[in-house]
Amino acid sequence: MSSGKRITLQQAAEIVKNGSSLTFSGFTIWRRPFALVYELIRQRRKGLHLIEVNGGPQTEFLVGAGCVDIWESCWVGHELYGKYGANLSRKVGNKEILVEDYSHAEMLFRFSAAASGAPYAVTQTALGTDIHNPAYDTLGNAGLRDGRRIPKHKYRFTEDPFFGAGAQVMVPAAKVDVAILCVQQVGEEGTVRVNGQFYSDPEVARAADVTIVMAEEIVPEEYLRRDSDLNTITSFEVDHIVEVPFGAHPTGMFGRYDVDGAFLKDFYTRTRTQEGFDDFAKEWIHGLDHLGYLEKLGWPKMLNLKANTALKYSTGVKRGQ
Amino acid sequence: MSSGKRITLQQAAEIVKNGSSLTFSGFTIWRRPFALVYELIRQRRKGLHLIEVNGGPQTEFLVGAGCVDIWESCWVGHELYGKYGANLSRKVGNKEILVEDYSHAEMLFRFSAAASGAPYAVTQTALGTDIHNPAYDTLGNAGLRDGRRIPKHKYRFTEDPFFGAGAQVMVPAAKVDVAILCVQQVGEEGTVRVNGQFYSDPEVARAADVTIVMAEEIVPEEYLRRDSDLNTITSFEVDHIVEVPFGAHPTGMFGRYDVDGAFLKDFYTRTRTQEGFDDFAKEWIHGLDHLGYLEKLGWPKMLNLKANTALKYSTGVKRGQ
Amino acid sequence: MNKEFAKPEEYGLADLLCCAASREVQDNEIVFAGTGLPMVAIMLAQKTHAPNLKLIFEAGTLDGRPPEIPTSVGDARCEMGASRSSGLHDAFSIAQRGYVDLGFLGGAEVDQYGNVNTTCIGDYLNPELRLTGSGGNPDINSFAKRTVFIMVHEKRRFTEQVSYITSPGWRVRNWPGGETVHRRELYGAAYRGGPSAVISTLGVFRFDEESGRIYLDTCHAGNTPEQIRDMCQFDLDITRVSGETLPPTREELHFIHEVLDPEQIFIPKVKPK
Amino acid sequence: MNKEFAKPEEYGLADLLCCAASREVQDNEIVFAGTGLPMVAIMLAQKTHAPNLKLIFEAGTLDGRPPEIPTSVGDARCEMGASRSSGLHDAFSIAQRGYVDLGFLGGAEVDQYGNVNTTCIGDYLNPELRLTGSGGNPDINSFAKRTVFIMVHEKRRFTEQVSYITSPGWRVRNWPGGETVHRRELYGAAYRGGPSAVISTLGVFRFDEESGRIYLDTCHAGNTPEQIRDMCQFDLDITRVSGETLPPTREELHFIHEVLDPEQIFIPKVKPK
Repeated sequence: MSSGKRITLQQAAEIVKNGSSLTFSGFTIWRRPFALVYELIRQRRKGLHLIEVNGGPQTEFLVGAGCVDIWESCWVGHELYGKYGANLSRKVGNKEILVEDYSHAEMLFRFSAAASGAPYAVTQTALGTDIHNPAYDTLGNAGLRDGRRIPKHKYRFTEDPFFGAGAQVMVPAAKVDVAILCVQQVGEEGTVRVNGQFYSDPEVARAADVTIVMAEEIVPEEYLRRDSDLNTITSFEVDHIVEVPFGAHPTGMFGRYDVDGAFLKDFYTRTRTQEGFDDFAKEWIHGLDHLGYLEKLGWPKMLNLKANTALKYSTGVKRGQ
Repeated sequence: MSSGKRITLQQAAEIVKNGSSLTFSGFTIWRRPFALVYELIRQRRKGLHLIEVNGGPQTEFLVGAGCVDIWESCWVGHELYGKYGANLSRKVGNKEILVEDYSHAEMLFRFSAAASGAPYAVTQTALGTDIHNPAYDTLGNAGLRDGRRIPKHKYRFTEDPFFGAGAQVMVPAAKVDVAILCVQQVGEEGTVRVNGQFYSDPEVARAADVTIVMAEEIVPEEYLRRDSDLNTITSFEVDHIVEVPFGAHPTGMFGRYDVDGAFLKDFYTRTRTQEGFDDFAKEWIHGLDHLGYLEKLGWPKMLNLKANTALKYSTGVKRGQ
Repeated sequence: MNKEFAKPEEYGLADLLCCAASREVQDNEIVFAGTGLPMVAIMLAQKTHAPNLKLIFEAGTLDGRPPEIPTSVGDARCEMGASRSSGLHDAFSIAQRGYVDLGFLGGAEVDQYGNVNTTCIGDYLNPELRLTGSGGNPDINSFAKRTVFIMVHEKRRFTEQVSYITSPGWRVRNWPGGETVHRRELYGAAYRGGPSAVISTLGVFRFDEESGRIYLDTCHAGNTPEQIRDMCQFDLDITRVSGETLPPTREELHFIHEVLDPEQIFIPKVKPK
Repeated sequence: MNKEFAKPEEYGLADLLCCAASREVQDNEIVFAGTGLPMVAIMLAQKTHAPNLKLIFEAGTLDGRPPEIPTSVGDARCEMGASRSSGLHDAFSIAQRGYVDLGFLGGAEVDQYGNVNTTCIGDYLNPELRLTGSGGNPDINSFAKRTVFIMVHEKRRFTEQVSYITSPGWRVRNWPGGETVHRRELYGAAYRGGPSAVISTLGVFRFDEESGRIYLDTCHAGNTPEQIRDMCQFDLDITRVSGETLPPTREELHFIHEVLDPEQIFIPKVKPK
C-alpha cells in the first residue's frame, strides 16, 4: 500500500518555513540530514530556531549560511575534526544569533517530555551550574518567552514531595515545528528502521509537529513489517519520506558509510571567517543538487568511506594524524 | 566470560524476602515468571508488596496463596479466560489485603520515572476520576506512607508553568526491591534479548534494586553481542539469571508458546473460594518442582502450545467456545 | 460483496453491537483497541469502510494488522504485520501526545455524564464486589479525541451515580475538593473531547458536549425509547432519537464469522433455526 | 607482559596522562566515557587492571567493548561487542538512576573547587570566545560517584573563578539566589560524590571532600610543587603532595600504541631520538 508520503528534497525543504523551529536526527557527526540541510541553504531559509539535543556540522553549516536566529542546545563542534563551532562562535561574538544553553541530559529530557505529551520533566542534573543562572536566560532576556512554542520560563526549581529527594529542576518540553531525520531505511508508509545506536531519533520524531524522514533507501513497507520488533519509529509518526543515498555525507551512518573527516576538517579550517564560509558554500552547496554533489565528491572517496558490511564501519578511512 | 550470575530457581526465590516489594515482566497473561512465582508459594513467602504495571494470573496465584499484603496496580484478571481476579476480590472483601489503585498509564509513568532516577512524573491522565480521590489513598489511610520505599503522597496536583497546559497530576516513582523477568534469551553476563513486544520490561528491570531474569535459554553472551542493537536490557542491569524452559506457563511467550487458556480457565473457575485455591495449589504447586510440573502438564499439551516458528504463535490451540 | 442488510434471524446481538461499533470508526483514524469485541469491531472497520485506519494495542503494538484476531492485546498475534512492536511507554506516550482519534472501551457501570466504573461495586472502602480495576480505561479515555463504550444493558449498570469514577465522562470531580466540573475545565491542553457514544445491548447513546448529558440516539430492533428509558436509573433524554440501529450487512457478517472470528472467540454464530 | 616502568625518553606527555587516567579506574566499575583521550584511558584499564569494567558511551552504547578505538561516542565502532546499542534516553536514565561509578571529562577552565567551564571565555553575555557548550559534562558530573578531569595546564585555565560554571564542582551556586553552597547541600538524593581528580599536563590534583578545595597530589616528572603552584591563579594547597606521578609501564605503552591507538588518532607516538 503506498501512502503518498514520498516527496523530493526540494519539496521537503519547502516544508521548513522562514522562522520555523527545527530539529534533527543523529549525534554530533553521525546521521545528520545533510542533503536537506544543503537544500535549505540553497533555498536561503531565514530565521530558523534550531532546538537540538546536541549540535554538529549541520548546525555550523546552517548558522554559517545565516539561516539561524536562535540556537537552543548544549554543544556544537566536529568532534575530532574541529574542536568547536567556529561559525556559531563568530556569530555569538557579533551578536548575530541568540544561544540558549541547557545541559545535554536536560535537552534529552526536554525532548522525551515533548514526545510523551508532558509539558515538562524533572531532573537533578546540572544543579549549581550557570546553566541555571537566571541572568543567563537568553530567550527571556530577549522577551521571546510567549508560552506558546517558547516556554514561559527556561526552567523552574522545585523539591521532591514524595521521597525527600531534594532539589529538582523542571525543564520544559522541547516543542518543534519540524524534525528532519536521516536513517538507513524507511518503508513506503513511513515505518523507520534505524540500525545501530538510535541516539534520540524516536524522541525528536515524536516531539515535532511534522516529521520528515530522509533514508538511504525506501523499502517495501511489508519488508519492514515482517519483523515489527526491529523497527524504530512508527508509520504514523512520519509525515513525509525522501530517498537520498549518501544523504548524511559528510557525517557518517552506521553500517553504510563513515564520517568524512577530511571534508569536515576542511570545512572547520576554512570557515573561521564569513568570507571563508561563503567561499566554501559556493564550492560545495550553491549551484549543485544532491547528485551533482555526489559526483563532485567522486567515486573513489565514496568507496573509501563505504562501511564494511560485516564490521559496519569503513576499514579504508585514515583516521589518525 | 562467565559472570557468576547463574543461580537456581530455589536460590532466586530466596532473594525475595518476607515483606519485599516485587514486580514482574510481561503483560496480563503473557511472559509472567511463573516457575519462580510457584517457588515463592512453595517457600511460603509472606507480606509481599506487589507493585505491578498491570496484574494477571501471577497476582492471583500469589494473592490466593496468602503471600501478598499490599497490591499496588491498576488491573487484575485473566483476559478471555477469567474476567476478574477472584482471589484478590475475595481478599479485598475480607479486608485481608490492601489495594492501591492507579491508572495503567500512571503505573507505567511511575516505573519510567523510577527507571530514569526521577522521583516522579507529571501526566494529564485520569483527571477527575476517583483514582485521585484523596479519601481513597489506601496506603495513606493505613499509615504506611513513610517516604522511603512508599512515597509520602499517593499523588500531588500541580499546574504546568511553562505552556499553560493546565492541571497536571504528579505520580511518584515506583521503587521496588526485586524485579523478576521472564524472557526468551539472556546471555551469561546478563544481556537480555526480548522478542516481540517488550511491554514494560526495560522500565521494571531498571526500577528495581535487584533484577532476576528467568529465560527460556541462557545463550553465549557473545552471540547476543554480535547484534547489540537487537538487545533489550543491558548486562549490568541484571543481577541474577536462571534458565527455566517453559517457565512462563500457563502464560504465553512470543515465538515460543501460547497462553494455556484451559489451565487458566480451570484456575479461575476453581479458585473462587480459599478452599478451591488450596486444592488447586495442592494439585499444581506443592510437592512439585519445575520439571515435575512440566511432566505433569505432559508432552502432548506442551507440543500443542508450542509456537509455530514462522508465525510466532501456536496454530494448534483451540481459542474459541 | 453483498452490502444488503441481513434479516433479524441471520445475526445475533453481538453481531449488531460489533457492527454498530465498527461504524463509529472513520477512515484514516488512529484507534486504540482493547481486548475482545472492540478488537473485532475495529478489524471489521479495517476490512470494510476504513482500510487506512491505524490500530494501536495498549501492550505496545503500533499500526497493527493482525492476520488472525488476537486473544488479548499482549498476544503474539498482534505483532505480525505491525509497523512496530515495542512497549507500553510508547503506546501511552503516543496517546498522551495526542495521536489517538478514537478509543473503544467497556465498563460495568455508566452514569448520565458518561463516567464509567470498572473498579468496584458498592463503597470503595467496603466494596460489595471488587472488579478488575481501571486498566487503561481512564488513560485511553483521557487521551483520545473520542471514546466509545460497549456495555451490557442492565438497569443497575445505567446508574444515577457510579460507585467509583474509574474513567472520566463529561462532568467529573475536581480534586482535591471533589466539586463537579465540566471535563473541559479540568483537562487544559489535554482536553480533546470525551465519550462520544455508548453502545449497549439495547441501543446507541450519544452525549451533548455542552451539558455533558447522555441521550438516546438509536434503538436496537425490538426496543422502544420508553422501554430503554425505563432501563436507566437516571432520567434518559429520548427527545433526540434518530431511529433504529442499522442491522449488520451480509458483508459485515461474512467478515466477522468467516474471516475475523471463525473460532467464535468473541462473537458466537447464530444457529440457523 | 613487561610491567616495568618505561624510561622518560620512551613516552610522551599524552602517554603519561593516559596512564594516570587509566589508573583512576577500579575493576568492575561502570565508567562513562567521553570522546578522545579518556576513551583510550578507559580501554587501557580494560586491557590491564580492570578487565571487568563496563563502558557507557553517551550516544547510547552500553557495556561496550569496541575492538578498535572509536573516533567519537556516536561512532559505529562503539557498538561491536556491546551489550546494547540504544540511545541517549537510556544512557542518561541509567546515569541518573545511579549506576555510574566514574566519569571522565575535560574542560577549558577549572577553579579551586573543581567547577569546570566548557562554555565561554569572558562574560557569558558578552563573551570573548564562545566554546563548544556543556555537552554531557555537567550531567555525567552530576550523576557519577566520581569524576576525573583531564586538562591542558595553563595558568589562565587554573583560575580563581571560572567564566561560567558549566560543570558542578564541590562548592556550587544555589539558584535562583546564587549563594555558594557545598554540593552536598544542593544535590539531595542525587548527591553521590563529585570531582575526584584533575589530571593536568603538570600533575595530578585531588579534592578534600569536606572543604571542597583542590590540592596537589603528585607532580609529573620534571615539575616541582612550587612550580605547579605558580601555574595556578588560586592558592594551590601543596601540603599533601604524595610524590611523583608514576610513569607508564612498557605494557601500557604497548597497549596504547600497538593495540588501542595504532593510528595515532588521539595519542601520538614518541619518536625515538
